Amino acid sequence: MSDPTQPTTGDDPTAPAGTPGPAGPAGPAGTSAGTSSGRAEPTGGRTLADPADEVTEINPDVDIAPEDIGVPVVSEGERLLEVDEVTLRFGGVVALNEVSFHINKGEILGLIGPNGAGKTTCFNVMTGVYQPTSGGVRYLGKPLGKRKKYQITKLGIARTFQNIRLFANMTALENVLVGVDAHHSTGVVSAMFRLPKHRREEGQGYARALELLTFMGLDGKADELARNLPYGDQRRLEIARALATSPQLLCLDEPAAGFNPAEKAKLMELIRTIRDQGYTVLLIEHDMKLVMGVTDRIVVLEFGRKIAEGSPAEIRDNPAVIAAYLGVDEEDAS
Amino acid sequence: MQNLIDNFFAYTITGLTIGAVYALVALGYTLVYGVLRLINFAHSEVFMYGTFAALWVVMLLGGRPGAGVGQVIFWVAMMFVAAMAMSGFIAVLLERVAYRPLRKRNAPPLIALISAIGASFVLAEIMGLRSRITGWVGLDDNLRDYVRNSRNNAGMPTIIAPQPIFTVGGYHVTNVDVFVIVGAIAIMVVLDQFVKRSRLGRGIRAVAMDPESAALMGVNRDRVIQVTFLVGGVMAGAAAVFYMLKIGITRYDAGFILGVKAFTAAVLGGIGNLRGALLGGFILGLAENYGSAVVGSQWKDVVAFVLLILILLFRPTGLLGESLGKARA
Amino acid sequence: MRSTLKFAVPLAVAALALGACGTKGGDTATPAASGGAAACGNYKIGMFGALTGPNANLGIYIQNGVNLALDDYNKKHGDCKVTLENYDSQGDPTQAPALAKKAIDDKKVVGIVGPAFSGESKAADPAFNEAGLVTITPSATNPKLAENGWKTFFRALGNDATQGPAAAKYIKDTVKSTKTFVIDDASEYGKGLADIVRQDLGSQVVGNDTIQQKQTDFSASVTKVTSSGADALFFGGYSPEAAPLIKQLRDAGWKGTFVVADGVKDQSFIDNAKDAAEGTVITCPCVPADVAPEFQAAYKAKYNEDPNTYSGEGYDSATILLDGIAAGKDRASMVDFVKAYDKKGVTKQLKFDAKGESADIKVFAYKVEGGKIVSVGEIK
Amino acid sequence: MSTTTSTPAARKPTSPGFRERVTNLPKAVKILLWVLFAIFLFLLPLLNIPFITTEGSDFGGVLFTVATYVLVALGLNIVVGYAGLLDLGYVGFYAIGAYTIGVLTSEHAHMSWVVVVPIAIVIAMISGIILGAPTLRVRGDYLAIVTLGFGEIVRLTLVNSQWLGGAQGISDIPKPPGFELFEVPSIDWSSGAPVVDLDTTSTFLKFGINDFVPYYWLALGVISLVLLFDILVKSSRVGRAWEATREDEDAAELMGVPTFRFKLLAFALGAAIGGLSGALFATKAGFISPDSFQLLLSILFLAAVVVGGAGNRWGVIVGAIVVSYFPERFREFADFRVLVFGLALMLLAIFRPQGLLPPRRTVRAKRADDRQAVLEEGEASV
Repeated sequence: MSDPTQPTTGDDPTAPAGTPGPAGPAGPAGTSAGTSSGRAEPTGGRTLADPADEVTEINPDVDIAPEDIGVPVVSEGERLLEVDEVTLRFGGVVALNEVSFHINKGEILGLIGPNGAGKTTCFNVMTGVYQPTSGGVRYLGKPLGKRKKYQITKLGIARTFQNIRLFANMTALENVLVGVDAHHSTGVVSAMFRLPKHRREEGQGYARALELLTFMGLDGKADELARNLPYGDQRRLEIARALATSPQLLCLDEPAAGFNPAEKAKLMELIRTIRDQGYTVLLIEHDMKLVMGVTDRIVVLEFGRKIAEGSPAEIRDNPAVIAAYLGVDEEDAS
Repeated sequence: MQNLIDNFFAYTITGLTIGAVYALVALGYTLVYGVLRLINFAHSEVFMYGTFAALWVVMLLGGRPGAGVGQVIFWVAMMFVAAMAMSGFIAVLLERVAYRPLRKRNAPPLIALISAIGASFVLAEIMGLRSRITGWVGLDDNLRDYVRNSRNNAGMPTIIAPQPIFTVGGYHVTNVDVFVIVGAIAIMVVLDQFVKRSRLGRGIRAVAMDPESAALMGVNRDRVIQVTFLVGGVMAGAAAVFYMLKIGITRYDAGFILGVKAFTAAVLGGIGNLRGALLGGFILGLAENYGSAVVGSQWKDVVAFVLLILILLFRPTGLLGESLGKARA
Repeated sequence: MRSTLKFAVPLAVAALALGACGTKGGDTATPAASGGAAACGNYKIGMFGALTGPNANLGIYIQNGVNLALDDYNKKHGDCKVTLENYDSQGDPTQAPALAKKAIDDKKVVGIVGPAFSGESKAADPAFNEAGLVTITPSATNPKLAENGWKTFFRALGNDATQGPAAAKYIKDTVKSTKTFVIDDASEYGKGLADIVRQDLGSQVVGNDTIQQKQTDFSASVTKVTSSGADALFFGGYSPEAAPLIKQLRDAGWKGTFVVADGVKDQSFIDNAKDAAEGTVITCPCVPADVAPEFQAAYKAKYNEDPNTYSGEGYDSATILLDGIAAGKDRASMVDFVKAYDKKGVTKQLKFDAKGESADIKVFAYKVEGGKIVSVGEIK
Repeated sequence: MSTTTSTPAARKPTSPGFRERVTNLPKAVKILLWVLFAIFLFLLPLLNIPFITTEGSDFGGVLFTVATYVLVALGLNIVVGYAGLLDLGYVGFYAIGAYTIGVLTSEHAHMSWVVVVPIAIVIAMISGIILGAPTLRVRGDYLAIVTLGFGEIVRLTLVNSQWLGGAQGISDIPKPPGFELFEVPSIDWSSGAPVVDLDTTSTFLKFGINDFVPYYWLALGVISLVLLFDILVKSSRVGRAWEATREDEDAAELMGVPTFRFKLLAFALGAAIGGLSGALFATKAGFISPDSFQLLLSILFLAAVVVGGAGNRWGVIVGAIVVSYFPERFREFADFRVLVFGLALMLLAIFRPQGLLPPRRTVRAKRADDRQAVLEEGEASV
């Protein structure tokens, strides 16, 4: 965000949860696609097209299973990641207060809560953007500690962003290639002399990236600049880019923001397919219907605290959740 | 080193005087950076035009050494009026010509910097070529003294003869020293209050904090930006007067290095932070003087830049932290 | 070697795809631009120095002198005039070599007045030397320039090595300073001169400092000078720094004698330092204007001001070259002509030693009195 | 900004432009065109084409200067255009390269030019790392001022260090070893039509004092090598990482790009190329002094990159030519050169902010298409 050449986007997704932007869909879903109200605007300031045109068929048959990146294999149901009593303070503001939960291998976990509850902040702690004031995150049983962001990505945690943060002036294919490159090591020398390593990695990388684009239904748009893509494609491209890093855990930050019901349905299908291909998914979402329909378990945050955890059915009936979330923000839950 | 210890107060007081000038110029950088997030590269020329305005008004009024107190006060007051008007005008002009068209096109900051560099060249060269430019319109004879030798120094008569007022640690503090340091601090206090209390000042802070929300709340961003440039320019004009009283000589390229130093001062104190600019200016002035005393004046600029790099390494947001909006000022 | 030409010519032609094209051989190096009288060579002399840009003042003073010499010559030789070709280096050594090449390629140019500064001299003089094109510099004073064995190098004034000792002598004998402070501006000229003065004054130097060019605030140097108790200050540098330096020193109450060299001998020093300049001693290996009243009158008539620094040297340098042209010399024979030259010029007896240095060097002392630079006689 | 790249809808209906027509030419024709262009560049200083050839200064010398600017712009483009790091002190590396040559071939040692040039590149690169390692962690805006400070520190150190020659600089830098293969004649236009002038020739490749054309040829060769390097590295993981970092540093980091390392790499490579250009400059000039490395030069270098179009290697080449050639071609403006230059910068920023030749993604997109086709073919055949 300090880069002078970076195009200015809306607000800063890494900002403390104390100052969130407006919520996702502002009105009844489906009436308008321009729900991002200038905040989660697609990169480049492109005007939104009619979302009905944008429903892209995905190709769930394409095999996009995570590549072997040398991460110890965890079997289904075991704990992949544990958030252990994480507290995060910004000056006087407590953004997260002793939050603990875990994610099992192979599940889809929902992380919900009203605005400013600390959901994105929680993501930021898990991906190394913030260091927790106290507590810690364990991944595959080992603490993440002070690992850098890119190291955590290499370990197998990938994410998307609440307000799309694609590399706007790069093509869709290149965006995904950057993700694939996470596990490559071609340097200047091998690039300069076109050494076998470069050729091997480039070849594999292109193949993998095209697979992912095909899976996401973006194969025809590989050479479009990211910022020229329709809004829905940009969201999908973000997911493709995250998948390209071959994560064990895929963290999706409001992937359905600004989608109409038809698109949301597609997205649910997509998330399930992704899980079926062997990924574990952590999903932040405002749309209760989406969350209830797709997740295996749900964790609810409010004011930086965890107030509930359980199956969708349990959460639906939890009085604390209803009071804190549904009661306040009923429209969003429609 | 021994020299520094022996003459510590002399180095300190003279360092503070030049530091006051840095501080006032630094304000312009800090204010503009606060609202626009860009380095107003041409601000140094805003300052330089102020020095010339101050010089010309003294020439016009026939300023000379050894005049009466009333006369001197009048001259100095006119210097302030002329320099502040000139610098303010140039700053607003700059915003209009070099920045506003870019803002309307949403150009990236790098382009704004290039435009500013271009504007800086144009402003400096117009001053450097003033004898030829005025030659075309045939004013050369009337203005000869004002434009002569335009690539060379232009000196001002000493209108306040430095007189020792009191002595600190062996150094005779002069009336000019006191006037510059106290004057600069007073102007800073006024500005601080302006930003804190006035409607326009609140607008500046609002835009600095969050341009979009400010726009939603009915703040006219263009107007605020214009006012910001104006205020920055006026401060540079004040700096120009102090500079002319202390140094007494200016030149068409006098702004450049001073501008770089002032920007350094702004970053030192925490860019976007008004009090930081004051602190940064004084610290830079002192550091340069102490450094010159120890390692020689030829390393003066090196001392300043090394200090800057060190500060950024260990305290990247400057001494007092950033942000016009959030900081106390 | 010639046979390889066949390879290049058709390609050049093809690339251009232009009509008529033939090869031109023979010995005429350049085409005759205009068919003048057979005897008249249509010769030019070059003026090499900063004519625009921040350092242009000095170059223009020299150019004024050169133009005056040309006027004199062309008045006498109306049927075969010599023209001036300007090579405006802006004082930048980076631009100098290409300009030198331009001058060398123009076979009509038989001699150069310049290069004006030492830096550009170092960059351009090797080329002039190789091409055998005479240069007479009216202003570059670095002693080392004459040490390179350049056959075409001539200097129409004394170098820093003659001026430095004179300045030191003046400080000792006339100013009668016992505690002298020496400041230089780290420039080739300023530091070179100041180092000689430091050496000659020896233990009498009570302090040293070096400033930067373009610096305006000298508070640290002022503190050093005042606290050292020096009764005289020698500054090796140019007027843009000398003016604010002495002004700030006087403002701080320093009462000693300010001694500078020819780099400050410039009316702008007085215009800018104003009263603070009074009493400043300036040494210069240049003859006072009153020694050559005719030149002074002619200069004033043409330019409406008194001759400035190095105007006289510019006039003299050009005159030597013009005398050579009058004597029928061309570029090749000009070197020997200049080497053997021995005539009285407006600044001194014009005669060069084996290295190309002026054989007759006099250093004069000047003083700022009543806002004017007045001569106080030769330093002997 | 978004006007620079054509949307798919806009791309299709337009008739093929010059660029498309060129890219669609048969490969053999393209190669032929390139060869002709290379020969043209090679002969340019000797063709003496009217109007293009500079009147006020030697054209060969001017072309050499233009070539150094092109080289510098290519290096700075890696830093500013690809990695998005604003460097206002690039002249520092240029100076370090030049002084390495000066110190090792003349001032303190008399090593061979062939050996010293690589040393100059390495030293410039190391200084880039030394400067970059602490400062690339600070925010981008600050980097500008830190690098500006660095440029000044280098220059002032040169002025004040006697070991490095001080203000006097270093003279008598030896000429590089050459060989004499053939002579190339020049063209004389004084009669109104081109005539081959057999007497004014330049020898390939003899480095003399009074003929700058061989130095221009040397620079031309170096430029093509650097261009090749640039093309190869840019179209690899390294280039993508730079661009990603420029576009969104945090997002890049979260996609597994060690952004700091890549920024440092860009800085080091940029510094190395800057050092190389400085080395060439010192070789041709034979004399260097701190005067040749003024801060203004950094600004001109940056202007070259931005004027041409940061991020597009062909664009920055055009920018470098504009910035270095026009002031020489229009010497008659003399005193007004800087003023006109400043005005041009402002107008350019306002009316063509992407630069003269903004980065074009369409060509790259086309290439990616081909690659995809090849891949699909490969799959089908298996």
